[in-house]
Amino acid sequence: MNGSGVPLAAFVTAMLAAGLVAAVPLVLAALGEAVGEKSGLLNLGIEGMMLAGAFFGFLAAFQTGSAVLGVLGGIAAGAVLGLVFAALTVSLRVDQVLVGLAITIFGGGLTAFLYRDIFGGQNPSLNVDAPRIAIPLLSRIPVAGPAMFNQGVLFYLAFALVPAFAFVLARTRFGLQVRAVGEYPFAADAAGVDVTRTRYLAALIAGSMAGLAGAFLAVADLKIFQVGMTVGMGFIALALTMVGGWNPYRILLASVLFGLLRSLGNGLQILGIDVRTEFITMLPYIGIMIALAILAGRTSIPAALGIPYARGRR
Amino acid sequence: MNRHRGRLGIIAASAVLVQATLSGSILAQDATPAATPGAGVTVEQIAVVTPSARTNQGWDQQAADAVDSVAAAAGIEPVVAENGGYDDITPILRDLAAGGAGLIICHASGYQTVCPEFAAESGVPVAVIENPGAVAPGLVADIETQAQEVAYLAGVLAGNTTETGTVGVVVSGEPPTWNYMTVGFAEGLKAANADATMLYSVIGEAAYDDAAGAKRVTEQQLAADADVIFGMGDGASFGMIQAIEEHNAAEGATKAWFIDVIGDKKVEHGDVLLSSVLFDYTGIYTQMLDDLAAGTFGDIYTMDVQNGGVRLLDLPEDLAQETKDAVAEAEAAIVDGSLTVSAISDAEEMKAKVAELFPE
Amino acid sequence: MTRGALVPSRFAPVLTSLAAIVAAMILGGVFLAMRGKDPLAAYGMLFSRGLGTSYGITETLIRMAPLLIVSAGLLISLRAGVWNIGIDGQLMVGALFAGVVASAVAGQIANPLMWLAAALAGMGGGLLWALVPAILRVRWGLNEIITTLMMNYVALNVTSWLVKGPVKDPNVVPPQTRLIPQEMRLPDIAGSGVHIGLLVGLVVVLLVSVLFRNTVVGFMLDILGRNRQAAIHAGMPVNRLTLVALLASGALAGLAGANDILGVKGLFQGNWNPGYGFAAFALVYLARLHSLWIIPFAYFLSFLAIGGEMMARPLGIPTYFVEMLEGLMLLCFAVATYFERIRSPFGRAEEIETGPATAGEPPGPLVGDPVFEPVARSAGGRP
Amino acid sequence: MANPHPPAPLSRRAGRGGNEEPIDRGPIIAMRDISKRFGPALANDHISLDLWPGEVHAVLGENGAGKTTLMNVLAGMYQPDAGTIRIAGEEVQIASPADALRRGIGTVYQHFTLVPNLSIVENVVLGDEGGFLPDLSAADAKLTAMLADFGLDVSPRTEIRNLALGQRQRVEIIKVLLRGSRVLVLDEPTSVLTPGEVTALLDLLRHLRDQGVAVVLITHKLGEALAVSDRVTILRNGRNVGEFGPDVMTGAAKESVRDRIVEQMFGATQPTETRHHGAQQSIDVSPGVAIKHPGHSEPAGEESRHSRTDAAFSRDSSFLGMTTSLRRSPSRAESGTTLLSLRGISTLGDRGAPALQDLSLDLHRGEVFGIAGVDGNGQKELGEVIAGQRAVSSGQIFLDGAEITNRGLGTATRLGIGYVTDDRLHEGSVAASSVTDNVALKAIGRQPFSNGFWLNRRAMDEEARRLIVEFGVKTPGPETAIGMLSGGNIQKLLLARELALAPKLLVCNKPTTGLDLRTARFVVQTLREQADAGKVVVLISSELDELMEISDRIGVMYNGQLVAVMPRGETDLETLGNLMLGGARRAFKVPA
Repeated sequence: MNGSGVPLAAFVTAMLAAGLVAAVPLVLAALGEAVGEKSGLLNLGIEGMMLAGAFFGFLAAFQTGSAVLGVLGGIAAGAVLGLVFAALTVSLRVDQVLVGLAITIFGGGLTAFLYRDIFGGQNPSLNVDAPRIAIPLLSRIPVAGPAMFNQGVLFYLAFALVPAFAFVLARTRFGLQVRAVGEYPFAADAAGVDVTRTRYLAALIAGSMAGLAGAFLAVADLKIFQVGMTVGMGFIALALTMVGGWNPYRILLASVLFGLLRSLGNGLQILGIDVRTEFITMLPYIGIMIALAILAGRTSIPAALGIPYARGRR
Repeated sequence: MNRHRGRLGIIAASAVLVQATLSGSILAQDATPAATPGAGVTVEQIAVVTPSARTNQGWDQQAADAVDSVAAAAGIEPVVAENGGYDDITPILRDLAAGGAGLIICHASGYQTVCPEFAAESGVPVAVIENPGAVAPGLVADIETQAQEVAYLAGVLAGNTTETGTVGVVVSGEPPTWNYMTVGFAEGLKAANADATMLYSVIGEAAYDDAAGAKRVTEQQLAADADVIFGMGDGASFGMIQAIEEHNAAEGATKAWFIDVIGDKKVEHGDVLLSSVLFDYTGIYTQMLDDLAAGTFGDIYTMDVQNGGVRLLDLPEDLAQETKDAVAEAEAAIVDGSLTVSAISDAEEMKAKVAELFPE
Repeated sequence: MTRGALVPSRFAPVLTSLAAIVAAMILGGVFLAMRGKDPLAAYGMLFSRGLGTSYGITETLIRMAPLLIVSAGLLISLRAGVWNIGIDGQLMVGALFAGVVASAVAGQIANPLMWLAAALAGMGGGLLWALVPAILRVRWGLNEIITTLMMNYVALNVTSWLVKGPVKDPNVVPPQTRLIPQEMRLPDIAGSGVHIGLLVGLVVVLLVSVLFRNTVVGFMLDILGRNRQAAIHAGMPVNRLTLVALLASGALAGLAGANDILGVKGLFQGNWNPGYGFAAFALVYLARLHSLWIIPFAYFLSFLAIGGEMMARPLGIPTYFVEMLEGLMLLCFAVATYFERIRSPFGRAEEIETGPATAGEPPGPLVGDPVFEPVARSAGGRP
Repeated sequence: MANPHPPAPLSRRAGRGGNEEPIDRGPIIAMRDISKRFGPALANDHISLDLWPGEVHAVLGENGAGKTTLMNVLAGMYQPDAGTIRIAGEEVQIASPADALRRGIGTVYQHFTLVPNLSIVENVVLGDEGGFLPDLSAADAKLTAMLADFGLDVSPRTEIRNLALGQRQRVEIIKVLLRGSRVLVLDEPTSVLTPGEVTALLDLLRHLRDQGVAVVLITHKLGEALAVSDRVTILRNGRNVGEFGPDVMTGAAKESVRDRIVEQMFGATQPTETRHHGAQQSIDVSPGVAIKHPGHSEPAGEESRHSRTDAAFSRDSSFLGMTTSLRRSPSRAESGTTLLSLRGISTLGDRGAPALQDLSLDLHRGEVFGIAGVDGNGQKELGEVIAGQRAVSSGQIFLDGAEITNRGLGTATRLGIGYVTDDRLHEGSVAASSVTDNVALKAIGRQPFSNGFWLNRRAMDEEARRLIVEFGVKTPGPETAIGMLSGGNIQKLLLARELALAPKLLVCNKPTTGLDLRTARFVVQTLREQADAGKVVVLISSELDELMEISDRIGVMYNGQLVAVMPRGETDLETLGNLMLGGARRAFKVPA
C-alpha cells in the first residue's frame, strides 16, 4: 500500500469528482423531498421511489435505446408513486410515515420482482450514450475544473436545479403556496390556496425527483440495474433534507459534504493511510446525527409537517 | 370489552401452541431416515443454496451454473435456491429436503454452521464452505478454495500488464475469500513487478451491491494512475467496470484493464476485461456425487490451480507473449509445489502482509 | 345515537386488516397473472407448503418468535407515539452481545443461566443502541425517525468491526463469534421442532398486553401517544416516558436478536441482518397497535415469508414477490383505514371535534411536531 | 320560524340618517334556508340571511348558536347540506374559500389566517390568481399606502410573526379588501383585542361601511353589535330567531333594542343578559326552556338522576337569587391565612418571549382570586405558574411557607394544586381515550387508581361513574371516548376530575368559555362553593361579570404584570376595563 507514486492533482480532482457525483442522486432526491416537506409531507417512501425510478428508467432506456427516454421513464415512475403517496396521505389523510414505509417496501419488492422476471438470469448493461460534456474554459481550471466541469448532463442538471428550486420556493407563487401550506394550511386555504392541489404537486415533485435520482444511478451513472441498488440513499436524502434545513443551498452543501466524506475516506485508503474501513464507512452517518444535533432548534421546521389537512367538508 | 380481548388473545396463543405441538408430531412421522455412512446413496436431485441472486455473474452464479451442468451431465435434477440471505436458512433446507434433494450445497461461508446441524438432524448430505471442522462422513463435506493461488496468477498478469506501474485492488467488503485473494494478488504482483505500486480500497462494509460506491472508488484509483484494477465485488463489480469503460473512453487516457473474480463477463465487457478468476465447482460437485454413490462422501474437497478448480479466464489473444509466459510459468510453479502462496483470511493480517510487500 | 353505534365490534379493526390482506392478495394475483404466472397455483402452493407440511408449520412457528418479540417492542414505541425505525440495528447489536456473552459462559454455568445471561446481554445491547437516539430526542429534541435510521447503518459497521476483530472466534476463518454448541441452545417445545423462543415471544406479547392494560406506565405511554400535550398537562414525565418507550423497544429488539442466536444460529456472523424491521412495522399496523392481535398476524406474516419462499422456487416466481405483497398489504391497509374512519361514528365525531378545530388553530410552537421535539416548550419554561 | 320582527322588505333599504337608497338595489348576499349538520348536531337549521352593501350587519348569538358555521358556509369552508346562496341575485355554489374570495366575499377568521413565517406582502398575494411569479413590488406599493391608512407603521416585508395581534387583524382585513372583497365577514374579531383596539376596529368598520362594503360582524357581545350595526340577526340553537333592520337599529332607543335582542337571544320569557357588559338585571332561565343541544340525546334514565347541575338550577331558579346570595357573603380574603405566595416571578411564554415580569402575589384560604386581562397579557402564564405547569425563570413560590419553586407538575399536584386548562380539547383531555381514562388521567399514579404500578381499573371505573352522575355528565357510558362528548360535558368532567383530587388550590382558566348558560352557572357556582369550603380558587376569565360575581379580590394583568389587585367591592367594570388597557394608553404594541 504505497501511495508515493500518485499524481496528486489528478488524484485530488478525482476525489472531488467522486464526492460530487456521489452527491448527485442525494441532491436530486433531497431537493424533491424539501419541496414535499415544505408543503407538509414527510415522505419516507423516497427509497422505494428511487428504486422505481432506477428500474423503470433502466427498462425504458433498455427497450428504446434512448437515455433521454430512460430518464423520463424513471421520472414518470417516481411521479406515479408520488401521486400514490399524495392520494393516500392528502386525500385519504392516512399517516404519512406508514404510507412512506409501505411505498419503500413495495418499491423494493416490485422492482426486484420485475427485474428478475423480465431479465431472468441476465445482467445487461445499457448501450446508451451519456457523454461527458466539458465546459469550455471552466473545465481547464486546475484540479477543480475537471471535477466540476467535465461531467454528464444530469450532473449539471442536479446542480442547476439547486438555485432553481431555491428560486421556486422563495420567489414564485407556487413556492409561496408550498410554504404557506406546510406552515399553516388553514390560512392558505382561507386565502384561496388549494391546499390539496398544492400538496399533490409537491408530492409529484418529490416523487419525480426521487425517480430522477434513481434514473441517474441506473441510466446515466452505472448503466445497469441491480436489486436494491440505491443502498439506502433515499433515507440518507431524507436525513440530508433536514440537515439542510429545507434550504436548497444548504441541502447541496450537506449532500456534497456527505459525498466528499466518503470519497475522502476512499482517498485516504488509496494513499495508504490505514484507517479502519468500518469507521470510514460509518463516519457520514454519524456526521448526519451530529449535524442534526448542532442544528436542532436553529432551523424552523414546517409547522404542519406530517399533519393531514381537513377543511371539515365531507 | 377489554376482558373479551384478553380472552381472544389467550385463545390465539393457545392455538399457536397447539399447532406447535401438532407440527412436532407430524414432523416425527415424516422425518427422513438418516443416511448410513459407508453405504452408497444414489442422488436424484442436487440442490444449492446461494445467499444472493444467481444472476450476479459472480459468486452465486458460479455455483448455480455448476450445479446445473453437473446435474445435466449426471441426468439428475438441479435445484437452485437463491437469495437465501444470511438469515436462518433452515426453512429452505427443510423444503429442499422435502423436495427430494439428495445433496445440498450450502454456498456461503455464513451457512457453515446451520447446514451441518441440519444434516445431522435430517440425514441429508450437505457441503459447506470453509469449515473443515464440520466434516462428517456421509453427511458433511467441506469445500476449501485455494483462491490465493489463482489470485497470485492474476497478480503476475497485472504486474506484467501495467504500464503506469500502479495497480489497484477494489473490494466490496473484507470477507475471508476476498482477503485470501488480495494477499495472493499482492504476492504475484510483487513477484512480477517489484517496483509496482498497489492501491487498496474497500467500498464499504458489506457493499456487495453498491455499484455506485464501487464506481466512485474505482474512479479514484484510476485517477491515482492505476491502469489494472483487480476487483472483488459481486454486483458492485459492474460499477468498477463502468468506471474503467468511461475512463478508457476519455480522450488521451491510458487504457485501463479490469481483472474480475468469480465470473465471466467477457461477452459484454470484453473490451476492458483482462481476465477473471474463475471458481469452477463442476469438478468437485461431480466428485461429491461420485463419493456419495461410493459411500465415501464426507471429506475436504479442495479447489486449487492444480485440479483446475480455480483458474484464470482465457487471456486475451493479443496479450504480449512474455506476459502469457510469465503467467504460465507461475502456474507451473504452483502446480509442481515449488511456489507456495500465503493463505491469509483475516483482514488485519492481510493488510499487514500487503504493507510488508509494498512498504512506503 | 345508539350505544351499539358508539362501541364498534371488537373485531371491526381487525376486519379492516383482513380486508386489506385479501385486497393485497387479489392485487398481487392480478399482478402475477399479468406477468403470465398462474396466481391460483401460486397461492395454492403457498398454502399447501406453508400450512400443509410439517416443516412449513414448524418453520413458520420458529420464525414467529423473533417477529413476536420485535413487534411487541415496536408496539410499545408506536403506542407511545415514538417512531423506532432502528429495530434492525438494535437487533444486530443485541444479537452480537448475546452471541459473545453466551459463548463466553456456555458450558461454565447451567444452560438456563447462560440463556438468561445472553438474553440480558441482548436486551442490554438493543437498549444501548436505542439509548443514543433516545438521548438525542429527549435532550436535543432530535427526531427519532432520522436518528434511529442512521443508527442502523452505524450498527452494521460497528458489529462488523467487532466480529472481525475483538470478539471473533479465532479458530475459524469467517468473521463470527464462537459457536454455542447445539445441545446448549434453547430446547424444543415438547419435541415439536420449535424451540422455546416461541414461548418467550408469546410471554413477551402477553406482558406487553398486561403493561398497557394493567399498569400505570402502560397507561401513561398510551396517553403520551394519543395526546402529548395532555400528557404534559397531566404532569406525566413525558421525557422519561419517551425514553422508556424507545429503550423498551430497543431492548426487546435486542432480545429478539438473542432469541435467534440462542434458538437457531448459535453464533453471530458479520453482516447478519435478518431485516425484521419492515415486517414488524407491517405486523404492528395490521394488528391495529393491539398487543394480542400481534399473535395471529405474526403467524400470518411468518407463514407468508416461509410459504412464499417455498412457493416461489418451483413456480419460477421471484422470491421478491412476498416483499412486494407486504408492501401492497400496507398500502391496502392505508386505504382500508380511510374507509373505516369515514364509516365509524367516532371518525365523524373526531372530524367535528378536532378536524376544523385543529385546522383552525394557529400553528403552535412546534407542538405535536413529528420531526423535532417541541424545543420551544422547554425554552418556554415548561417543566 | 317565529320571528316577531320580520326584516325590512328586501327590495328597499333604509339608509342611516334617513338617506334613502334607490329602491331597485337588492341584497348583495341572500342566504336561504341554509342547513348544515355535523354528525348528530344540527349546526344550522334553515337559516336565512340577507347582507346589504353599505351596512354593518351583526350576527348575534351565544357560543354554539351556529354563527361560525353559517359564516364558514358563506366563506366556502363548508358546503351546506341544504339551502341556496345568491350573490347579487344570482344563485351560486361557493365551492371553496378561493371561490368565495373570487366572488368578493372576504372572511377574517377568529383564528387568524396569516402564515406566520411569510411576510405581510406574501400573505397578501398568497392565493391571488396570477402568473408564475407574484409581483411583490407592485403589491408592496399598494400595501404601503393601505398599511398607512389602517394606522400600521410597518414595512410590507415584515414577517407576520413579528406583529402584535391587533396589527395582524388589520393585515387580515387589508388582505381580504385587496382581494376586492365587497363583503367583509369578521368572526368574533374583538376576542383578542384590547378595549382600545376594539374601539379602533369599530371605527374602521364604520369607515368601510361608508365606502359601501357589506360588513358582517359575528359576535356574542351585544355591546359591540349595538355600537356599530345597522342590522342585527340573532341565531339561537342553529336557528334564525330574529332580525332587526336599520329602521329599528337606528330609530328606536338603544335600551329598548337591547331588551328586545336579549329576549330573542335567550328565550320567550323575560331573560336578561348576565354574561355581557353592563348587566345588573335579573335573569330567569327555567330548566324547561334552556339549553338542550339539538340532536344530543340523553341516555335512558338520565332524567331520574339527580345531578349537581340540576340541583344548582332547582336551588337557584333565578340567577338573581344566586347572585344575591353570593354577593351577600362577606369577603374572606382578610380572614384566610396565606396558602401560596409568589415572589418576584418572571417567566417566558411559549414562544420564548417574556410573559411574566417580577410578579408577586399572595393567595389566601377561602378566597376566589379573579384575574382579568386582555388575552396575551400573561394571565394564562400566571395561572400555569401558580399551578406548577410552567417553570419560572426567576423568583420563588411558597406553599404554606415551604418553597416549591420549579418543583414540577407532579409535586404541585401532590401538594394539592389543581388546574383546569382553557384548552380542554388539546390539553385537558385525550379525545380518543375513554371518559374513565380521562377521569383518572391526573391521578393515575396514586390511590385509588393504582398502587403506583398496577392499575385498579375497577376503582377508575367506579370513580368515572360517580362523577358522571354527580356532575350530570351526558355520556353513553364511562367507556365512551371523551372526544364524543359535547364541550360542556367535557368541561364538567375536567372540573370534576380536579375537584375529586380535593385540591387546596384550584386554578381555572376560562372555565365557562363555550359553555351553555346552565353549565356555565354550574361551574361558577361550584368554584364559589370550593372557596367557601376554605380552598383557594384562582379564576382567570375574560368575562368581567363572572369575575365581579364570585371573586373576593380581582387582579388585573397587563403586559406581564399585575397592575392592580382590588377587593371586589372597591372596583367596578369601568375601572377594570381601564386597567386592562394599561392605564389610559391606547396600545397597539403588545409584545409579540
